[in-house]
This record gives sequence, C-alpha cells and structure tokens, in this order.
Amino acid sequence: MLLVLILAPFAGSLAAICIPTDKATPAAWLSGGVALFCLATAAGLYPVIASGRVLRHDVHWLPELGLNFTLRMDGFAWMFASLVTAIGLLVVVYARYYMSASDPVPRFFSLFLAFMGAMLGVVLSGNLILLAIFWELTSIVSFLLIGYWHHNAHAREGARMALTITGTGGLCMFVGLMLIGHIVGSYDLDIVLSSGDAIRNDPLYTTVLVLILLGALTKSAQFPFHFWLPHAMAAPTPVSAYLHSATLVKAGVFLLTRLWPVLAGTDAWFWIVGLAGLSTLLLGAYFAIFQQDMKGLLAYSTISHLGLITVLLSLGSPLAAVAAIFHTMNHATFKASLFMAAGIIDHETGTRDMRRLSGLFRHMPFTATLAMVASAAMAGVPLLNGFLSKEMFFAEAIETHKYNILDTVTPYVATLASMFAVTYSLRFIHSVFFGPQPHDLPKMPHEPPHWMRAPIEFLVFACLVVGIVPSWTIGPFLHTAVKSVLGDATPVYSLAVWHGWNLPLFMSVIALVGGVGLFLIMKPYLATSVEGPPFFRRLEGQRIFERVLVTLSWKWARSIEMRAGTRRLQPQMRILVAVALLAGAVTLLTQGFKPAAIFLRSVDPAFALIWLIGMICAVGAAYQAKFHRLAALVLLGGAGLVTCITFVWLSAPDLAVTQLLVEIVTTVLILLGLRWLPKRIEDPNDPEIMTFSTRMRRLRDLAFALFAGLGMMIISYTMMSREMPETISSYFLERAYSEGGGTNVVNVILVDFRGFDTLGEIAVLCIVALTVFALLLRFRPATESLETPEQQRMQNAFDDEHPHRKTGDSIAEYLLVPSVIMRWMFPVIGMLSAFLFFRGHDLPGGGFAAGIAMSIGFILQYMAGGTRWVEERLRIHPLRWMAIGLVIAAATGLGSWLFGYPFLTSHAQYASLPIIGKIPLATAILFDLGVFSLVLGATVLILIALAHQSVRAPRAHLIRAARAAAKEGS
Amino acid sequence: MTHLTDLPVWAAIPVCLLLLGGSAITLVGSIGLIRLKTFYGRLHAPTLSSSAGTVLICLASMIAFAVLQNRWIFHEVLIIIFVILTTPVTLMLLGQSALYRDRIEGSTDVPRKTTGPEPDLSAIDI
Amino acid sequence: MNELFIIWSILISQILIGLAMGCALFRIARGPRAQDRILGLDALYITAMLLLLTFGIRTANSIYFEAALIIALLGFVSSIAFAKFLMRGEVIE
Amino acid sequence: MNGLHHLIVLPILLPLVTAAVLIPVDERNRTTKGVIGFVSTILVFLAGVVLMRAAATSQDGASVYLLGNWPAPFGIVLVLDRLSALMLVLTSVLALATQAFSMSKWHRMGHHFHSLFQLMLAGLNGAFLTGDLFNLFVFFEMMLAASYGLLLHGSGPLRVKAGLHYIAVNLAASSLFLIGVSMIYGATGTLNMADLAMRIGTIGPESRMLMEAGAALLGIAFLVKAGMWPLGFWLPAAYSAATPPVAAIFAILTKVGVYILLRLSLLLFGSDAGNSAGFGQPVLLYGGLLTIGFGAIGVLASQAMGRLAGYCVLVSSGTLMAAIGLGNGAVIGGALFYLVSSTLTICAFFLLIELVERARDAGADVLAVTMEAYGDIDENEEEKEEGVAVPGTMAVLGLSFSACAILLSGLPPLSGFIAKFAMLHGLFNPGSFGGDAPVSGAEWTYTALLILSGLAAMIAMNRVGIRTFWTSIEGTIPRVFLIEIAPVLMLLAVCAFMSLQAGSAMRYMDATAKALSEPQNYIGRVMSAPRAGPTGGQ
Amino acid sequence: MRYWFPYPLLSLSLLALWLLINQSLSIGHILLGSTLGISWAWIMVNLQPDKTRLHKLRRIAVLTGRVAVDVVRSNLTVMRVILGTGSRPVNSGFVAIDLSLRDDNALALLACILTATPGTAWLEFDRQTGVLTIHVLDLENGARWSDLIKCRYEAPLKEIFE
Amino acid sequence: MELVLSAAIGVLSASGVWLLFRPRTYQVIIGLSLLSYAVNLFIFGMGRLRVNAPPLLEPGGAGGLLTHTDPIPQALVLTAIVIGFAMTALFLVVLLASRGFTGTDHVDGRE
Ligand code: NA
Ligand code: NA
Repeated sequence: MLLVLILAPFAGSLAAICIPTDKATPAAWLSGGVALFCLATAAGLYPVIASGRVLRHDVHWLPELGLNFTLRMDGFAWMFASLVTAIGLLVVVYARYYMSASDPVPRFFSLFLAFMGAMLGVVLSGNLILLAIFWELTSIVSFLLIGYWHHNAHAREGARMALTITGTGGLCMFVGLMLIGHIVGSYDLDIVLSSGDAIRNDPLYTTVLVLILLGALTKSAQFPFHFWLPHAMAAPTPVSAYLHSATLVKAGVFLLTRLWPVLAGTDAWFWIVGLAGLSTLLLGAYFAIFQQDMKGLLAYSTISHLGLITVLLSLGSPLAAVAAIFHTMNHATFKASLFMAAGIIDHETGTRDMRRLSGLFRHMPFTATLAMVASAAMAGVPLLNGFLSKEMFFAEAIETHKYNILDTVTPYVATLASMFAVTYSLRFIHSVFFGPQPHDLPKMPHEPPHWMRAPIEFLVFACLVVGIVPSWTIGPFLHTAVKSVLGDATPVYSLAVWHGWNLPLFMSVIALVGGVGLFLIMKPYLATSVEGPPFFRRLEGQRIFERVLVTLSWKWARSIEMRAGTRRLQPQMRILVAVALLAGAVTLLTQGFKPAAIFLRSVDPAFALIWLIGMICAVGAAYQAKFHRLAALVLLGGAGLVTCITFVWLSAPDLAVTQLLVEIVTTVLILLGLRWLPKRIEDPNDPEIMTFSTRMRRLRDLAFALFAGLGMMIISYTMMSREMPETISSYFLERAYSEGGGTNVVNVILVDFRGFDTLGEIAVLCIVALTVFALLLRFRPATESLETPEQQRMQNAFDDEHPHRKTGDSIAEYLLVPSVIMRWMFPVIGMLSAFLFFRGHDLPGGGFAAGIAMSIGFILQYMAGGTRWVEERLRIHPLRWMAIGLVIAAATGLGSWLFGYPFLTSHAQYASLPIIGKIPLATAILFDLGVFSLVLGATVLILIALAHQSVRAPRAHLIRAARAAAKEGS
Repeated sequence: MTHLTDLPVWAAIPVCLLLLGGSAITLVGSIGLIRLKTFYGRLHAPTLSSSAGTVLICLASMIAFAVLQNRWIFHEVLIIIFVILTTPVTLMLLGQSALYRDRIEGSTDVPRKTTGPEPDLSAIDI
Repeated sequence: MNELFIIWSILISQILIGLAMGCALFRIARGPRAQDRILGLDALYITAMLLLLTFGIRTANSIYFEAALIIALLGFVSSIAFAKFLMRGEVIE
Repeated sequence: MNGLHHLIVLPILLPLVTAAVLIPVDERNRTTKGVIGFVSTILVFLAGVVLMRAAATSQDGASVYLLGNWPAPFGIVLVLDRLSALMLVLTSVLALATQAFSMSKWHRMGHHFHSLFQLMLAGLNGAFLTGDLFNLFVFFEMMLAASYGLLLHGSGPLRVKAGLHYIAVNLAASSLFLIGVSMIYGATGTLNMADLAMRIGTIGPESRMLMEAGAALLGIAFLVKAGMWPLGFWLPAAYSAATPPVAAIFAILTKVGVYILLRLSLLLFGSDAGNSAGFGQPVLLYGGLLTIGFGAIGVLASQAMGRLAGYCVLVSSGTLMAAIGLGNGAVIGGALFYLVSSTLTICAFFLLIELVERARDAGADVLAVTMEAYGDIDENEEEKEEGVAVPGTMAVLGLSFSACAILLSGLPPLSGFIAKFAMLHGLFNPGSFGGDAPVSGAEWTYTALLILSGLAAMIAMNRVGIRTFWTSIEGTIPRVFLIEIAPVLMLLAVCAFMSLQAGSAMRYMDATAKALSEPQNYIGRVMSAPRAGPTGGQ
Repeated sequence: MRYWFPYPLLSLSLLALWLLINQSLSIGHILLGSTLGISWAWIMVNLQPDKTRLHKLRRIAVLTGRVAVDVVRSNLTVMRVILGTGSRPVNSGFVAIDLSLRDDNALALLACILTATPGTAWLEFDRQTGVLTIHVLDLENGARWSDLIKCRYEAPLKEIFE
Repeated sequence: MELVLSAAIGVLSASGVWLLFRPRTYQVIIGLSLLSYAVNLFIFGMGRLRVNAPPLLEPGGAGGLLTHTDPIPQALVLTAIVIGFAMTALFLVVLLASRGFTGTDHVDGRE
C-alpha cells in the first residue's frame, strides 16, 4: 500500500508529461484523480495507524550499504501524508481554474505530482538516506515549479536561489544523516529513533546536529536562510499555496520533529534551534507588516510561523512538541487558504500590490469573507484553529526549560511577534477588502468561478471546526501523530478553547489589542510606503546572497582558476619537469640514496671522444634551434649518429641499424616540414632578448634543465654501475633458438616472445600515419610560405628569360646526374631492404628496418624526380599497404587459434627442400612481413602526404587569387 | 668467438698499417674541412675519407676477416662501391646550391651561369 | 707484443677517426653557411662509417658491418635532402 | 583452453582488424565504414559482457591469457579480472554511444575517423587487459596516438592549438613513462606486474629505492593522463576543443590513468610490499583533493559548457585519485561505482553540449562547422538536408540536461548520488557498518570537497541551464537527429539503471575492490597460468 | 627475352649484390637473389632509366686502372695541400670543359670518377651547351685539366657507352 | 663506459628539457627528439653495458647473460624508437598546422 502511495504521484507525473501541451483539462483530471487516490489510500490506512501500529514496506536496494527503499508510516507520517495529499487535492482543483491556457499546463501538473510524490517520500521514508533522496528531490522539483514561468527573470532568480540554498542545506543534511548512520550502525529510521542516547553522547553529535540543522533550517526558511522564500513567490500561486503551506517548507519542520527524539534536549540543540526560531519568528512577523505584495506578506508570515514551530521544537519539552505538531497542521490549513485567496485576487484583478487594491469586499464578498476568517486564524483570534496552537505556544513559552537568557526572553518575543501577526493580518484584510473603490486595476474584479473558491471554503471550514471543537475533530489524529513521535514521553494535554483565565490568555489579549493598535498607527504609512521594512530594507538577504554567490562562484573562482591554472604550454612543461624532479628526488633522498662511486677504469678514450662530439651536437642543437633551424637539425643528426655508434659499441647492432634508418627518415621529414616554417631572423633589437625578466626566466629554465640532466645522469650512472638483478632475459637467451627459431634474440623477442608489443607498436605507427594524412588534407600553410620558394622562382625566372630554355630546365640540369644515380639506387636499396628483412630473425635487421629502408628508397625517387614524376610511374598505395600489413600481422597471430594455441603463438621449423637445402620457416617471419608492409606504408604515407603539400600549395594559391578577384569584381 | 689478437703477425701488420693509414687520411681530410678557406675548397676535403680512407680501412677489414674467419668473401667491396656512388650526389648538389647562392648574392668569385645573359638579381636575400 | 701492437694501433686509428669527426663537427657548428654545415654532416657520416668498420675489426665481429653498410648506402639521403632544400627551397617538389 | 578463453584477446584484436579493414575503404562510404565499426563495437561489447559475467562468477577472480603461449613472467600476459572486465564494458558502452552520435555528421569532418576510433578502442582495451608494464606503455601510446588523431579530427585552429599542447605534454609524460618502466626493470629485472609484485617484497634497499623512484616517475605519467593538479591544465582545453563525439569518448581516457593507478598501487604497493607498502598514497590523496578543488573552481569559472565539462572530468578524476589515496578498501568499491557513473555522465554531457548549443544558435553552429571543415579546399561533398525538427526536442534536451546536471552534482536520485553515498559510507564505516573508526582530517576534507564539488557543479549547471533553456528567446527548434539524441538517452538510461540496480552493481564493485586489495590471488593466477598444447606442458 | 629481362645487367648486379651482402653462394640464395634481381628490373621498367649497352668491356678495365692511379695521386696532392706542405701557394678555381658525352649514365659515371678523385669537384653541367663546370683544388693550368678529363675519362666513357 | 654514457644521457636530457621550455614549436620538436635519444639510451643502459656481446646466438645454441648482453632493453628501445619516430612525425605536422592556422610558431598560438 505504501509503495502504491509513493509511486502513484510519480506515475501520474510521467503520464501528465505525455499529455499534449494544450490539453489542460485532462491533465487536471489526472492530477486530481491521483491526489484523491492518494488521499483515499492514506485515509484507508488510518485505522491501522490509529491502533498504534507502524506500517513498513521494505524493498532491497543497496542492502550492503544499509540503503533500502524502506517506507514507514506511523501516526506522524500519516498526519503529514494526509496533509500533503489533501491540500494537494485542493490545490489541483484550484489550479485547474487558476492556470492560464497559454501556459504548458500539463507540465505544471506533471511537476506538481512529482513534487507531491517527493514530499510523500520525505514523509514516508523509513531510511535516512532515502529521506535525503526525497528531500533533495523536493528541492529539485520545487526549483522547476518556482521557475515555471521562466520567461520571467524573477521566477528564474527565485528558483535558482531556492535550489541553491535548499540544495546546499540538503547536501549538508545528507552528510549529517550519514554520520548518524556511522554512529548508530544503520540508516533505518526505527533503529535510529531508538538510539537517541548513543547519538547525543557521541563526540560527533555537534557536527551531526549542525549539519542536519543546516538542512532543516534552510528548507524551513529559518533566519538567516529565510530570504529565498519571498523570492519563491514568483511561482504560480497554486505552487506557493502548496509549497509554503503544507509541503516544502514544512519538510524542515517535519525533519526536526522526526528527529526530535534523538537530537533534541541538549544545550546545543536548544541554542541553535531556539535562536534561529526566535529570530525568525520575530523578524518574519516584523517584515510581513511592511510588505506591499500580498504574497510577500504571506511569505514572511509563513517564515514567522515556521519560526514559531521551530521555537517550540527547540524547547525540548514534550508539550512543546505537541504544540509544534498541532501548529504545523493549523498553519497548513489557514496559509493554504490565504495563498489561494491571494491568488484569486491576483487572478481577478491583475495585481497583488496592496497599495493599489482596496474595497474589494464589494466585488467579491464570498472570497473576502473566507480570507477574513483565514486571516483571523493566522492572527490567532479565538474560535479558530490558530488560536489554539498559539495558546499552547504561549503556555510553553512562559514555562522555564533552561535557565538562560534565551529562555527568559521567549515569552516577550512571542507576545511581540503575535502582536505583529495581528497587525499584518489586519493589514492584509483591510487594505485589500476595505476602503475606497479600487481604480485603474488591470482587470475589473468579480467573484471567481465557484470551484476555484471551493478549496478555500473547505479549508476555512476546517479552521473553524478545529478552532471550535478541536477535541472532536482534530484530536484523535493529533494524538496518533504525537504518540508516534513522543512514544512513552507523550504528555497529557487537552485540546480546548477555554483553559480559564491564565497567563497565555492574557498574552493573547495583549497581542490582539496591541496588534490592532499598531495597525491603526501604521495604517497611513503603509498605504503609501515602499516595499520592505524600514531599517532592514537595505539589508536584503537576497542581494547579499547574490553578491556573495557571484563573488565566490564567479569572480573568485575565475581568479583562482587563472592563478592556480594556466592555459600556456611553457608553464605546464616546467611544472611537469619540476614535479618529476621532485618525485624522483624525494623518493631517493628520503631513503638515503647515494650515487655510485665513479670509476674511470673502463673509459674508452675513443668512446669518450665520440660522446664529446655527441654532447657538443646536443648542446649546439639546443642553442641553435631558435634562429638557425637548419643548423639545429644538422646538429641533431650528429647527436643521433653518435647515439647510433653507441649502440654498435655496446652490443646492440639491431638498435644501431634501426636508429640510423629512423634518423635518416626523421631528417627528411623535418626538412619537408621546414619548408612550411617561414624563416625566423634574429633581431638583436628584439625587446624580448633584452629584458631582465626574460633573462631571469631563462636562467630558471636553465637551472631546471641542468637539474633534470644531472638527475638523469646520476640515476643512470647508479643503475648501470649496479649488479644486474636476476632478470627474465635469461629465459629468452636460452630459448630464442630452441623455441623461437631464431638466433637474433632481440628479433625473436620482437616478433615472438613480445610480439604483442610489436603489434601495438605498428598500430601506433599506423595511427600516426592516418592522423598525419587526415590533418594534412586540411592543411593551410601560413600565408608567407604559400609562395613557391624563392629559389624555385628565381630558377624558373631564369629559364623563362632565356628563349631557348623551358621552365624547369634549371632543375633538370641540376638534378641530371644526381637523379640518374638516385634512380639506380632504388633497386639497390630494395635489395638491402630484402636483405634486412630475410635475415632479421637470425641477425640484425627485421621487418621494421626493412620497411624503413624501403621507404627511404621511395623517398629518394621522390627527391630525384618530383612528386608528379614518381606517381606517374609507380603505383603507390600506402594506405593499402598499411591495411594489408596490419591484417597480415593480426592474421598470423590468429592462425595459432586454428591449432588451439593462444594468439601469436609462433611455430618455427626448418624445412628441407631439394637442392636448396634447409630453410627456416617460422610463422614469425610472416608476422614480420606484416610489420614490413605496415612500416613501409606508414612511413611512405607520412612523407608523401607532407611532400604533396608542395603540389597542393600552388593550387590553393590559385583558388585564393581567383576568389580575391571575384570579390573585387562584385 | 674469435679475437683480433688471434691474428697472426703477417696479417696483423698490414691490417694495422692500413687502419692507421686510412684513419690518418680521414683525419687529414677532415682537417681540410677546417683549414681550407673557401667552401669550394672544402668541398674536396671529404673525398679523402670517401676514397682513400674508405678503401684502406675496408682493405684492412677484408684482410682481418679473411684471416680470422677464414673466408674469402669481401662484402666490404659493397661499402666502397656505395660510397663512391653516393658521395658525388651530395657533393654535386651542395656545390651547385653553393654556386647558385653565390651567384644570386652577386659574388664575383664564381663563374656566371653559362647560358645567356644574367637575370636581374637585385634585392634577394637567402 | 703482437697484441699490444694491434690494440694500440686500433685505438689510435679510432682516436684519429674520432678527431676527424671532431673536425667535421667544427664545420657543422661553425658554418658559416648552411652548405658548410651540410658538408660537415656528410663528412661526419662517412667518418662514423669508418669508425664502425674499425670497431668491427677491433671486435673481430662482422655483425656490425650492416650499420656501416647502411651508412654507406643511405647516409647520403639526408645530405641530399639538405642539399636539395638549399637548392630548391623544398625537398620534394 | 576453450573458445571463451580466447575471447579475452578479442576486445583488442577485433577493433584492430576492423580498423585495418576500414583503412582502404573509400572515404565517400563513410556510412558503411561507420556501420562496420559499429558492428565491431557491438561485438566487443558483447564479448565484454560475456567476459564480465565470467569474471563475476569465477571463484579465483582472474583468468590469464598467455600471448604467444609463453609462460608468465616471460611473455606478455593479458589478465581478465573483475576490474578489467568492468572497464572493457564501460569502454564499449561509451564507444557505442559516441560512435552512433558521430555518424550523424561528425565523422564527415575528416578522414579515417572510424579507423582511428577503432584503434583507440583497441588501445584502451589493451591498456585495461595487459598484465605487463611495457606492454602497457605500448597500448598507452596506441590509445594516446589515436586520441591525438581524434582530437585533431576536423582540424581547425582551436583543435590544432589544443592538440599541440595535448601532444607536447603527453609526449613529455611518455618519456617519463619509459624512464620509469626501465628503472623498474633495471632494479627488479622483470616487466610482468604480478612478478614485480612478488619481487618487491624481497628486493634489497638499494634496488627498492631505485624501483620506487621509477614507480614515482611512472606514476607521474599516469597522473598527467588522469589530470591531477597541477599536471592536468591541458585537459579542459583539449576536451572542449575536440568534436563532441571525440570529447565524449575522451571521458574514458582520464579513467585509464586512474585505472592504472588503482591497479598498480594495490597490486604493487599493497600490504605485502614490505617497506614499499602504501608508496605514493599521500600523493594520490592530497593531489586528488587539490584536483577536486581546482576542478570545482574551474567548473564554477567556466562560461562555455565544453570547458565546464572538462573541469567536471578533473573533478571526477580527483575524486577517484583521492579515493585511492585514502587507502580504505571500503571506499574503493564506491569509487568504482563513481568511476562508472561519472564516466557515463560526462560522456553523455559532452554529447549533449553540442545539441544544446545548437538550440541556442540553431543553424549557425552547424554552418560554421561545415564551413570550417569543408572550407575552401578539396572536398565538395554536399551537406544533405536530412533530419527533422522533432516536436518536443527542447523538452527532451531539457530533461537530458537536467539529468546530466543532477548526475554531475551528485544529487539524488540518480547514480551520481548513489556513488557519493557509497564512497562516504565506506569512508565513515571502513571496517564494519557503525564501527568506531574515527574520521581523520583528510577524510573530513574529502567529504567536504565531495559535497562542495557537487555544489559547484549544481551552481554552474544551474547557471548554464537557465541561460540556455530559460533565458533564450523563443527561437527555432534545433534540428536534432534521432541518432544524436538516442545515445545521450541511452547513456542516461544506463545511469538510471545503475541507480535502480545499485545493489547488484555495488556487490560487483565491492567484490572487485576486495579482489584488488588481496592481490595474492591475481599474482598466483598469473604466475601459474598453464601453457597450451602438447609441447607447452614443460 | 628483353621483355622478361628488361635490365639484365641490373639483374646480374643485384644478384651479385645479394650474394655479397649475404656472404653466401648457396643455391637458395642464388635463387632468391635472381628472383629479386629480376623483379627489381621489372619495377625499374616503370621508372624508365636509360637503357645502356656496354661496348668494349676491355676499356672498362683500362679505365678502372686509370682512375685508381689518379685517385691515389690526387689523394697525395690534396693531402699536401691541406697540410700546407706544398712549396707554392694553393691556387684553386673553376674550370669549364666542353663535353660531348650525352649519355646520362655515362655522365653519372664521369661524375663519380671526378668526385672520387680528390681535388676535382663536379659542379654544374649545361646539357644544351655541353659545358661542364668543375672546381679544382689545385689549379695549375685550367686547360691541362680540361684536356686531362676529356682524354683520360670522357673518351673511354664514350667508347663504352655510345 | 658507464660514466661517459651517463654524462651523455645527462647532457642530452638537459638540452632536451631546456628546449621543451622554449616558446617556439620548432625548438620543442628538437627538444623532444633530443629527449628521446636520452630516454632511449637510458632504457638501453638499464640492461647494463657490454662491449661485443650482442644477443645473437650461435645457430643451435642457447645463450646466457654471461656471454650475451641483456636483450630486453634492446627490444624495448626498438619499440621506443619506432614510437618516438611516429610521434616526431605527428608533432611536426601538428606544429605546421598550428603555424598555418595561427600565423605564428609560438607554442601557444599567439606571440
Ligand atoms: Na490597499
Ligand atoms: Na673529387
């Protein structure tokens, strides 16, 4: 049953969203039906609840973490559920007439139902976390409801503020509830409610309390978080009527009451809750007097009444709790009706400004009467429900609970606030319904449709009945609720209009008389004053909030983001290097690292000499890279060559071969790119060079670089000087031949032992080639490099100037002899490539080296003959070669599946052929063929794609020129 | 595993001499890179190492391996052939581009291009 | 005696070649013009190849021959690319 | 050695082969390419699901695939355990969504999109599966290389600029990766992670400190990838510059860094690591906290949604890193849930951003993109006028946006909230529920940052959402293709499903966390994995 | 025959290269080398280098010997120049030579010879006029160089190639 | 040997790192190349240095660490060389594209 009660509104919400935007009536019927259904369900459960039973429904959700979809209904929850559904039903009826057809009404009802569901969820949650979930849901849905008229800036701001404040509070509360779980060991409400002492005695109690109160007080709009509520009045009135009477703001009160048994009774509770409640009570009432907007007045009055309830809860006495629960219900009835009345007036007259409204009694007597009765209830006039709970409040206020100043001032504050309440209630009635005939109202006022008034009638009737015969009407329900909260601590109380001549009554009289008097004094001022109370007008919570929010979440955030982050590359690189240095240094130095001792014995002078050259190359390249790019590239080549010699020297012929080939290709590649980097001329007057800060920056960079170099040197020296640990290499050395079928262990590792690495590595090459290709298709050179290079233009000009020469003769002449040699080199390089490929498994070489070598052969032809010349003669499909290579490599690996072996299992054997003799047949060779094909394709693709830019550039240039011409022409 | 020290004296002497000679010539060639004053002069320097240097050292290698490993295939010949075939390409292109750049800079030390009159080469900077 | 002679002469010739590389480096670093640097690089390549050959003799291992062969056959490619860049402003037209 | 066993290698191989097959296909048949790629991704997804079920049901936790039939620790091994299976499935879910999305028009902005995409999947899956440090480097590079290509997909100044930074930083980081791996090898003599974990306990102090220094450098490479402050400044720029489907799939990229940090810190520096136990945890913790803070501030400070989403990535990363750094097994389970949820959310959000922004300035963006892509050269493809303005588009977009906002800020009832709840629950109740463990300062900070970052996301998303959906003057309804909105909805639906099925999801995550914190099982399985076949019996 | 073996000399040279580089004369390598050599010849057909027939193979040997002698001699000369041990100042300069050789391959060979000979550097060749510009390190007499090259190298090359 | 090589690694790294901090894209690419030399040599060094002990076996034989150098770092370096080459190519093209789009060769795309 409980599940149905919860799910029905959400289901209804989903259904409503599916109704077309312009169909208002079906949506209203749907919502009404759902609300009625829920109400009926709740009502049907009353007998069970009344018998003192607690209904539970458990659905396992996250049992390991103690989060279950547990629904729990006791008397208090029942009371709230009924309130939520009943007032919900009334508001639906009201909204049916209130909402204009031009609005997307189904969306309204959908949100409304969702909100009802969320609120019911809060009320019925039997698990703290579930409660937090529904709690935040109410915040989210209320955000959408308040912002329903989002074309209105006030609505947007109001919605946002409401969400920001209640949402934040909700998150704090969530942590608080989790801490309760930490203390208690369960989130289950039943268990939590029975663990009051454990919670109150826990060292984390204060933290928990503060966090939960942050949630409750923000939701209930308690000072100093109250300011969002008046701004939420930008919502459609049915929303206000619902959210601010029975539901949203009451959620805070609900939570305080719900957890009252476990949290209340301590000094901290008394002070925090009491202070917040008292100040809210007084300030809300005071502010309400000075509102000019009807809904604003009601909003502040709501704040004040919530403060009243909070004060009651703060006191920690069971009787006060009873009063709090009672007032919660009373407030819901009269405040809902008042909001609806205000909405009718707004709806029928087009304004809510009390300065413009007056004398409406003549035009809408029924509404006026109803509003007057409701106001009286709000003011605490006898024979109305508000009076009863207020009397209880006064009675509790004069009781001494704690000996401190707060407790002492409570009766006075209560009386004063009550006086203010009388004043603003009078003001509300008087300025709207009495006085002269209204003039220039946007609409001619008249009574609303009957069904729009019906909900108010019902509620006012309830006020009256409860106020006159409380114990017959509300009594049993209240008792059920109270009993479920207080349990054995339920005090004896009596619901009666007349308790005899006592101090509370005297206080009521003072409040009534004082309130009327105050109103009479202030009437002239209020008739014309501006919105907002004197003294506090400038101290508007909303403005402070906005300013703080903007400062924190925008200005400060941006400045911190700029300071703590950067969008420039250089600082990022510095940070990366600095962090790496720090990481290495801290790790080593904290453990007492000592670099290995320096031995000079094994230094080979020739080797040292070569590296002297290599180091000069490296430093030179670093030095020249800015202004002499070509020189830097040459020097880089020198360093690479020395690296290559090192590999030979130190027993790595494979590396030497590969490094050398890659070196050559890289050089050609960068040269190809250099054509598109316009020249950088050193300017001795460049201010960048001169400034002190630049010098300091360079000095710092130099220091970083030196530290990095030193670090690498020390670590590598230490590592190389140490004994080799027991390594997995010996396995490879032992089995490369017997199981891998090759004598070149490095190659066997590459194509067999760790062939998977190679597969990945060629895939990287493939990816890069594709990327380069794709990027170059959209390449646009800098304008200054668009022109054909100067040399070519000069040489072409030379050819053109001489009658017996054709354009291009110069280059043909220059390349006459070189191109002959380069062309004949093609098959030679091809043979070398084949050689490297075939012997790779046994001796230095392999598919990769072969592929690169072959690509150098191709590039040589391009250099000799030019792009067009080569492509007219040779079919070059690098993309295809790449694809084939990748497929061959993968397929070779997959082949082993056929024999039931894992991917890439290779098979090696020597086949004996007639005449030829034994030849090695290892599947790894096939894999290497794939590597070869891919490497060839990728390298050629990269180089050619870059080379093609030279062919493309003139074309792009032509297009641009043509376009410019067309522009001029038009 | 063989070692160079296994080389008999009759082979060691020519090998060492060839090596020393080849490397000395190479060094002289490289010194030429420093000492020769003009670029065109320097263009000749590397040919020392690419001709005599390479040949001598390759010879040393041939003898050494032939003796040590007792086989008579001289694949070092390939190096000689390749060096002889490829060095001209570089040097030729370098020489030509130097010539070209000198010409457009208006240097009087280089011969004009043999064909036709001079184009207007003012205001050019490379 | 034989050993000492062989070892020393190899070492000396390697140092001589190393010095030759140093001279080439001097030209690369000093310039003054791009063609000088490239010429230096070409010389560096050839001397490096010779060094590898001597290293092969020194270790009596013909495994290192390939590296030398590749320099001999392909080392000129980067020099040509440089030269062509100087000559035509781009490597491949 | 059965067929199921061979399935482990499929998530790597299938995309690889698909990519290869797609390369030579003419770019004019992009749709065909896309469909082939999509089918491959579906198959990978199915394989992932099967593997995940296998991992979830197997008792010993991990199954090991010996590549090339070489025994561990010598050959390369792939290890499938709960964590890697989870990452596989997550990746393919993201891939399905983004790939479908890309087929609306984005794959037309450049060449070889689908090949690069498949290769990135292969790289990602490889990184998740491999049990070898150097192989990890290879797959890391594969993934990175493909991400470079995808980031640059469509070219244009913004992407190229962001790409330059992205590539430069990651190349430097890759150098650190190599240095780190080789130091570890030099100090311990092995590359296999399980073997390494075994050796760490026994090596001498000298080797240990060198190994740790290597691990520290290695860690930095991952931290760069994961975007830890101050190493992650490249991230918002790169992610916001990428085309939407690419940015969306990038949501998983940072998680690779996190995944490896998680894997290695628990495998190598767990309680069995002797003096190395807990190595690097403080860095992860405090760095993670700083990252959350910086990310949250960035979220607040972002005006453009793309950057906002980028900073959300940082927040998510920071949350995970700090969770690992807390060294509390109970938090890890929640963190894994969070990992999945936040990745899905961010992916959906990146996809959504473009649709939403299209609404703000309908037509203009598309035009600009097209102009940029087809500018003045080469392509003359006609932009076909397809797709219709579906009524209710705005509502769907609005709902999706709200869902993203709720997920990102960790508000109930979606999985973002469950994730935070689960992490906090683990934080407050490390041993048993309601245990007496005191909450440390770092844990309080973590809690506060978790909440505050959610709050920041809420405020920022609120600001952006109001600006986009509520302030707009009624303009044209954007043309959104079904193939664009469906992936977003699918991802959000997965999040919703995760919240509904939180129980079973969390059970999986907790079991995963438990397995991670007891690496002996993993090590044992890897080291004793049997070779296949008659000759392999040793 | 010409169709199947477009560049027989090339194929043979490649085979020789293959055998040398593999340091093997096994049948397997001969087969493989021949296959590769012939295949490369087919590929070269596309690049269409000039097909050259060699005549008077004996002249090749003579030329080779001559070049070898010249190389040794010029090596010594250039070494002297570099080390500055010569008695007279070095006088280097450009020499223009009219060549009648037109075959590309022959010209390439000439270039190789001149380059391999230290002290002479091939710079520029104008195809239309047939003027070759070389740079000579030790220029005593331009005409002497011109004659030397024409007689010693160009003439035999013409005989071999044309 | 170790001393020379580690000094070389140090100098290469220092030069590379210095260039990484420079503002011009070309400087960065040269820096990355230098750094990759350093890193490759570093990896190589992790297998310790041996002269004339290449990991090539006699046909039919089995090797060991006594007679042969450690082949694993070599295999790793080979992979690293290939990947480094690919990345250099990629970075080059990206820096060209950046130069083309932004008109400057500054790493941040503006002076
Ligand atoms: Na009035
Ligand atoms: Na010469």
